[in-house]
Amino acid sequence: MSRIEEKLLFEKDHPGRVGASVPPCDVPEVSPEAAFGALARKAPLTRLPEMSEVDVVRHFTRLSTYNYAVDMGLYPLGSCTMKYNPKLNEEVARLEGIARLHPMQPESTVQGALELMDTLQKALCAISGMDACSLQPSAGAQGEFTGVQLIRAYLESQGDARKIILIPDSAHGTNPASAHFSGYAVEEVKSAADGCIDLEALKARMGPDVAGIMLTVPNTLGIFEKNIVEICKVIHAGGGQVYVDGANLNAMMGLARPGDWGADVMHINLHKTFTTPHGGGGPGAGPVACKSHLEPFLPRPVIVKRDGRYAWDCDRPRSIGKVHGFFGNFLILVRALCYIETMGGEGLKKSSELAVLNANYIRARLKDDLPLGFDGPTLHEVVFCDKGLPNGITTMDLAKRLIDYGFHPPTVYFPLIVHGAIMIEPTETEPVEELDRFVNAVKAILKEAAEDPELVKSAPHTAYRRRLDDVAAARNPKLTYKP
Amino acid sequence: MSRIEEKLLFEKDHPGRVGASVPPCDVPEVSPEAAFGALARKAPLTRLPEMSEVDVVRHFTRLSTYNYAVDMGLYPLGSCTMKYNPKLNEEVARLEGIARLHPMQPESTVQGALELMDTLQKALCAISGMDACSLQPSAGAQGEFTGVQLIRAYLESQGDARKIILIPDSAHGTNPASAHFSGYAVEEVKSAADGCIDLEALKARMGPDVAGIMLTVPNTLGIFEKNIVEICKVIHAGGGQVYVDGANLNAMMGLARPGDWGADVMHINLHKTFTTPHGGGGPGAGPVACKSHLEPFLPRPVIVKRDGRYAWDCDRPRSIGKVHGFFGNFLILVRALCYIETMGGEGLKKSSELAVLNANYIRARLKDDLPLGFDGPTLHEVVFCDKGLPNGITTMDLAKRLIDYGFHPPTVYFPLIVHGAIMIEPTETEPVEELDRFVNAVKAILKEAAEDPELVKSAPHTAYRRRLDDVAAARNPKLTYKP
Amino acid sequence: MRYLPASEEDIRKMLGAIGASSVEDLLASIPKEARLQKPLDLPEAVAEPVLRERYVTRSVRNSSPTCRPCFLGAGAYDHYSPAPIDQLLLRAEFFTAYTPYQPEMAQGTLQAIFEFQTMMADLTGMDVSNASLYDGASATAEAALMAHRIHKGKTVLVARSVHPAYREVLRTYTRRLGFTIQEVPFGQDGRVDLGALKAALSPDVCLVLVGDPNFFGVVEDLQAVAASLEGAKKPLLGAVVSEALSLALLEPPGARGADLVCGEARSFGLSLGFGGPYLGFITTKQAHMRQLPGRLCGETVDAEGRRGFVLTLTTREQHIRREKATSNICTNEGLCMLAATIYLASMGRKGLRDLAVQNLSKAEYLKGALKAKGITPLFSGPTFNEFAVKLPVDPAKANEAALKSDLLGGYDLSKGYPELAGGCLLAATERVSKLACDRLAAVLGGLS
Amino acid sequence: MRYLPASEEDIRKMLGAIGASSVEDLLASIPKEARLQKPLDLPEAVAEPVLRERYVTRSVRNSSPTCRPCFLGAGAYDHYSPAPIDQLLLRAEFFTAYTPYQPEMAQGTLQAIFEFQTMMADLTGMDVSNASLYDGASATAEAALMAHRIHKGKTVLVARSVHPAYREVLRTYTRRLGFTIQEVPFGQDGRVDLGALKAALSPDVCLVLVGDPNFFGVVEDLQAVAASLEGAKKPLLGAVVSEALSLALLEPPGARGADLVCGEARSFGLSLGFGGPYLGFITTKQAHMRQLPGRLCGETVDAEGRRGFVLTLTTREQHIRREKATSNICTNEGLCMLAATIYLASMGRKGLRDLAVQNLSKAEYLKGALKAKGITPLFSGPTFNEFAVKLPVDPAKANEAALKSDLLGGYDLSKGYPELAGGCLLAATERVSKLACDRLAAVLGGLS
Ligand SMILES: Cc1ncc(COP(=O)(O)O)c(C=O)c1O
Ligand SMILES: Cc1ncc(COP(=O)(O)O)c(C=O)c1O
Repeated sequence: MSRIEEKLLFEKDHPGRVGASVPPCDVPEVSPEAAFGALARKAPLTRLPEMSEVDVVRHFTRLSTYNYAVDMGLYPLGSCTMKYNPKLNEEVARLEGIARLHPMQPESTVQGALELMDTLQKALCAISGMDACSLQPSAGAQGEFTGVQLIRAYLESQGDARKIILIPDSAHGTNPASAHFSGYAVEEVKSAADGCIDLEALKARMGPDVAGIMLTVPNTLGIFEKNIVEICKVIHAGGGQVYVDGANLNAMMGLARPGDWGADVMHINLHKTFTTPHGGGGPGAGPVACKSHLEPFLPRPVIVKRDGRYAWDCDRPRSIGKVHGFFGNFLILVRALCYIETMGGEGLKKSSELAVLNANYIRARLKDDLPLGFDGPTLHEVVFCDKGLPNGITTMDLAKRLIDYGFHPPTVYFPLIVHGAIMIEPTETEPVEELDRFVNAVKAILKEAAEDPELVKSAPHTAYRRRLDDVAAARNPKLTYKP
Repeated sequence: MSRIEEKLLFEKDHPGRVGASVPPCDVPEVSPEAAFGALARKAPLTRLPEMSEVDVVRHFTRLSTYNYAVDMGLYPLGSCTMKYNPKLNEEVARLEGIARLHPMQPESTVQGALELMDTLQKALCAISGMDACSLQPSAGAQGEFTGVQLIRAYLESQGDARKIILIPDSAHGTNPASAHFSGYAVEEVKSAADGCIDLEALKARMGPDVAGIMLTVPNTLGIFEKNIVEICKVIHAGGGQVYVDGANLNAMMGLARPGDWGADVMHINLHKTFTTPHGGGGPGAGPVACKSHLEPFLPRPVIVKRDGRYAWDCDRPRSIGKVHGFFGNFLILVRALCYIETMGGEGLKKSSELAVLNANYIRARLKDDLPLGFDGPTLHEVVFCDKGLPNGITTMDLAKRLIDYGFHPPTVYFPLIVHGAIMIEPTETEPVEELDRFVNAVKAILKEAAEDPELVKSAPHTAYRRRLDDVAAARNPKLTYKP
Repeated sequence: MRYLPASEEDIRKMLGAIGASSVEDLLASIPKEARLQKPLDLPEAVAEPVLRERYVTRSVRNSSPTCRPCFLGAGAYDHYSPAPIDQLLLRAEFFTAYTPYQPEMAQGTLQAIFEFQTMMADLTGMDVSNASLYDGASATAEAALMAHRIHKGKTVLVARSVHPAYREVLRTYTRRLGFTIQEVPFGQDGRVDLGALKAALSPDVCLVLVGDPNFFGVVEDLQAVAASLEGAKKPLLGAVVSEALSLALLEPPGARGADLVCGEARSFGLSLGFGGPYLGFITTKQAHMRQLPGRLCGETVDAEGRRGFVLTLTTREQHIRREKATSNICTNEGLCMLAATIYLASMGRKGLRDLAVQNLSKAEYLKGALKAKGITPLFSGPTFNEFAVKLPVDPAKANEAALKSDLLGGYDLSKGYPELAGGCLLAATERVSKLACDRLAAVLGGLS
Repeated sequence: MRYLPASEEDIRKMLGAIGASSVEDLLASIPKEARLQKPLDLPEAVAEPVLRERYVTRSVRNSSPTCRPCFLGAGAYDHYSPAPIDQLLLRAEFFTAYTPYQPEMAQGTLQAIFEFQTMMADLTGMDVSNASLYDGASATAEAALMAHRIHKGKTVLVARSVHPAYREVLRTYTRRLGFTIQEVPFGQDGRVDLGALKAALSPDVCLVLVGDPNFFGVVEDLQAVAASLEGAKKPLLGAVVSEALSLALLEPPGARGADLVCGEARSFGLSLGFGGPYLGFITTKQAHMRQLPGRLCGETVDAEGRRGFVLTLTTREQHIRREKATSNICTNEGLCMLAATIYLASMGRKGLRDLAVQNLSKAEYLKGALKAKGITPLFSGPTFNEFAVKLPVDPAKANEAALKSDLLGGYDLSKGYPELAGGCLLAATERVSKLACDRLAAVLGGLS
């Protein structure tokens, strides 16, 4: 009962097999040639395999067994908030009148859906301390882009065409990329020795060319930006706007709100803080919440309530425009609201407190084994560095060896300002035994690193595949199957 | 990424954790002591663990990874018809208006459910060639019991108190057990050299003390009872009734019908022939179909249609009584009907033809490697024997070694009349490549048996557990957890 | 056809390997006179999208307790099943496996059975449990057969207050086996009439079956029943539990004199499902372990000494012992057992108790609301989440009125008990709100 | 709280290990002035059973195409999703994993991506595909950024017949980057006006975007469009596909002169979902591979030489290249990609073609049925499963009438095209029956 080696779909192509049933046609059949003439397809569909339903089910069931997932154990990817994904969310997102609505249906036939979105917007405002919210962005990065666009549209509406966005060197790569695609030049702000922004340096730098700052709070080291209120003041005083990357909101629900500090806009990753499934890479949702001065610029349409009925308002002349073909990743929004309603305000607060507790527990238990990237107090995650790993063992080796111990490795080599970063975010949904199991595994690996380094360097040994050759893959890219 | 060793629930009991949410009570709370006095519980619930939802989900997800299943590959348990379980069946069985009906709801509120059951009964009659059907029995064995009860009730209604049921030695253990619990003495009928019943011997034996015969057709060797029509005549001429065990109906849908041969009653395993999931041991459903002379005796209530509306008829004075608390395993019935409606009559026939083809393909490919139990032509399954296995290798060793090759072993040591029986039923839902993979595995194991017998004797090597000690388990039974 | 992988080409190749020229050749062993000579009289195949719509139509032609608060109990109680259960059941590794005949590749199923057995033994105050039986009714019948094997007597005394369907299945199962099934009447309090019970005792009585709570929802005084059985050739006392949730609040039958507990555990996480599949079980004392019907899972070790689980004591079963087996059961209710195991692990001792207290409280509230409208209980004994009342009109009529108010009314007791005409059995679980109780009381109180 | 495993006892023990006296201690790094001093203004926690009922209520306050045949398309087509898809997606190993950063324990996800890339490249007649983008609209916008990187020009010519929302997102994405987005009108046939296109060409034009089929359902003559672009500094030709099913019947854009294809593949097995999550993609020629936005999966070998898959060419991405990345995308539409992969494997080349032929046939039937009622197409170009008509009354009114007959009518073209007031876009997929088409024709034909 080792894992079954499953070939590629194309190697299983078996002409004559049928995997789905097409209903009989109750109207006269029209041939594509008759309809499209020369435009009708002549090329064969070489890569659509013919398989029976059982072939398909087995193929993907077998593939699934090569994966690790949250439902199997700790998945401590820092900055990704790999929480437990509640099963109730999946039930409600599959109700016929929720899963199967056409986005262009008359408003009278989707009142339940609009009420749901409106309720979620209000909840996100309450959590972030903001005034308005758009649910359109499909993920965090699109939320960032939307938020920076809001800033730019607002500043331009004030006749203020600043060109620079400040971003700390600890930031996630999406921040500079999102600023760049909003037409801003990115200027990196060096972190001080305590992992925070150097307030004095910021004061010195702030000027009329700076449109604003993008800050992750707590930052990617898990450290709360201690001068955040002051920073907001400095930026505002200089005529700029403050963007908060809400990827780490899980550290502070009910504890602290960007809106209260003076932040102007933030995005929220529903697939992190609000338990929607990560799905092997997505889909997520990255709603943007902002202060009222930015509201006129939000993506359109927006939900309004008129005479007790919900409606879409498209007449938003100052809107930055749409960022999504329809209204956002609705079925993800449904799950997030279901989670928020499950937890209530107190429950969310408690979640953040326990997320902080779990991370600090791991920190305390490993701090004598691995050096910290930065020393200061941390909240929901902890970042170690590779200093002192013996016998040439790297962060990557440690990560790969964790696979053999039955864990997903932490985020590695990020943030960039920590050498060989090992970034651990356990989240509040991990029981303490699982944390202990993980801590013990790390300790055992460190022992192996000292005593039997080859074992670690050649890990993983028990996964479906041994270490894979990234370099070869990139040198000679094979992105599609060729027999 | 080896499988994670998951403890027992009781070892994970963690007081203070909560795994489900009980709604707040909107009425005054009544204490059990107030309600029940001395009868109120004083004993602690020692073995109900306290766990969070994520603990529970991980526990059972991890356990699941220790299992093998049809969705992962061939599961050739002879006599069990381990077909693919269609996913559509699961969708329809979960519709709110199907899954959540109370069995005692007014008939006016369950017309859809009653129509569905009526449609299934008619379909099963069409497939079996019978006149009437009861959906009450929960599985094959209960179907057998019900069917034998019908025979007995019928004979007694004729004033005929015969006491013996004939059962071939190749029969499944449920047959003698069911006959026994109907108050019949069981008399074994020896199979002839061709695996069939010796017609002349049967003629000689049939007499006024024999209430009937229970036959599996095709029998558990996969051999069609060649004199079945004659046998029915002999039994009927002698005043007896013919029961057909329909466990092997998958060999003959649309090809042959017990009702046409003269059989009086049969059961049908919906969890075999009609694709309802095996669920790790059940639930199944074992409807009984019979000729009209037995109909008055069917379990009550029965569905009737009056003025275009379905209703339950409880007024069945000759009924053998109920065999189920309500009406049978309704949600299993739903799945079976969904399958029948998916296939249509032609599709069912084709299924049986292909089931026979698959079994004969395995037979042909392995017949030079393993000796057959009996020589004659076989239909949907094939039984090999252990004669000639080298170096003291047993059927059990072969079975266990198949686990290492990623297969569920066949049924072993049944039927009892084949020495070291290896009983293989691939079913029609297996693709030929999977059959080839299995055949090659058997051939490889036979080679190992000759060359490296210890490897085979000590199998399995790659399962979650090595070979388990049945003898120790039975010698000192531990049926519950004790710390 | 999407469930049939064999292409025409496959068929040709396979026939070649077999050395047959057509599939028809392979069917030659079916004699002509036994062959069906015409197509099956069934409708044509229906495409998946069309068929799904058909089931949606069938589904909406029913009306489920989702839209209508349900006061029906009578052996099937409307409890909530937490969302993780179904999603875990659907794991293909559980869902599409069979009986764990090969334990090395079925430890997931086996460990779950072992956990189930442990929890059921604990809940009922017994030493051992089997791995499921079909349902509460057949479990009750199997209990009688089991008691006979232990005690040898052939008379079963069953309280008339045991679920009518269970009693009927008990009769079906024992009718041809020379058993005498004798009913013991109930008293004013709805409990078994101890005087009548004592009078009915004889050395041939192998088992006394008492509902707990009984069909009227009344909690029996098992201890008193047990006490009345003392004497030579003492029969076994079996408690029949059709609402397993009551076990959370009642001193376990095993601690109140019962020798075995049989019944229905559907309340633990299974859907109402129009009556099935449900989850029968029997638990008993260690001494009777080898007389249990159904599968048993036991702990053992593997070749490396690691803990593992196997099906054990299989010599009780039909596949070994044939007609001498303790039961004919083979396929059982495995997945339902798994659902119950997940349910109990999710609820935990505190959750289950809280839920049960809530059931008790709702039922008491409804009792009170009805009393205020002049509708009083039929019996004076204590009840859990269900009780019988006397209605001013025919219960069938009352139910029609309730249905008009979008309420699923109670069970018409005259169906099983002609002597209780006008009686109606009402259940109140955690899923009926105070408001729904008030509405029902208003509807029923307004009838005459 | 069931999602929070830490018991009071756990908390105490963990605090002890940390050496803190309370959780509050751990929060000390949040300055007081940044702390929230009051409870969140949110309702209290809702118990699971109650919350589930709330969503059922929300759900029934909507009306889905299950009960009402849907003639709405406009970028979201009502196709059936075979049952295995959702059950496979729910496998926790897929569902609760993230981006395959650690390929050794994510080969399931990676192999599926590789399969998806292969199938999408094949369907569109291109060499390479990315592993998904958010949706068709953002994929179109990303295509413009990509074309600019390849060609350097900053003007994009986009046919006015491209989906209005896609064009709007294109503008949002490019507005601050100095791009010029210029619309190219359509002709009587609904196709891009080639004369106007040629007139608009300039060396700064990096990309010409044409819908295929376009928003009016009309199939463009891509080859003719491509031919009109010949010349120095030739721009890229991008085909925007918002109904991916059309790819089964049309000669692939890659074979008709397109340099890239961007769009929406939701039709492949995803539910309508009120607009999301959907499935954006871009495919292109080998030469442009390194300019693709989004994740790419590539084949490689492991330490034992066995085939395996990894995310590759990651130097294009934001986590390495930061502001110089080809896109800011990080989380993508992984599970939707998996659904499409399962869908395409289930349908196969024949199934997909049959389904597409059926869509074509239904739409042509509806066209005919409407013509018989005097309602004629707005455009003369060939269409797939959607087409525009001129209605005798305001389309919003017509839709109200349709709704009364339990039909979800079409898309009011005046919303995106004031010049087409009275125009209505109607889609007909395999899910609308002949009868439903006839009913719609009767309703619309009866208006005036
Ligand atoms: C700090 C931070 N910001 C932004 C993002 C981008 O979010 P998304 O992946 O949802 O686009 C991430 C994602 O990991 C992140 O960790
Ligand atoms: C030939 C035969 N008869 C009867 C049965 C009993 O059926 P069930 O397990 O559904 O009770 C079986 C089960 O395997 C069988 O193989």
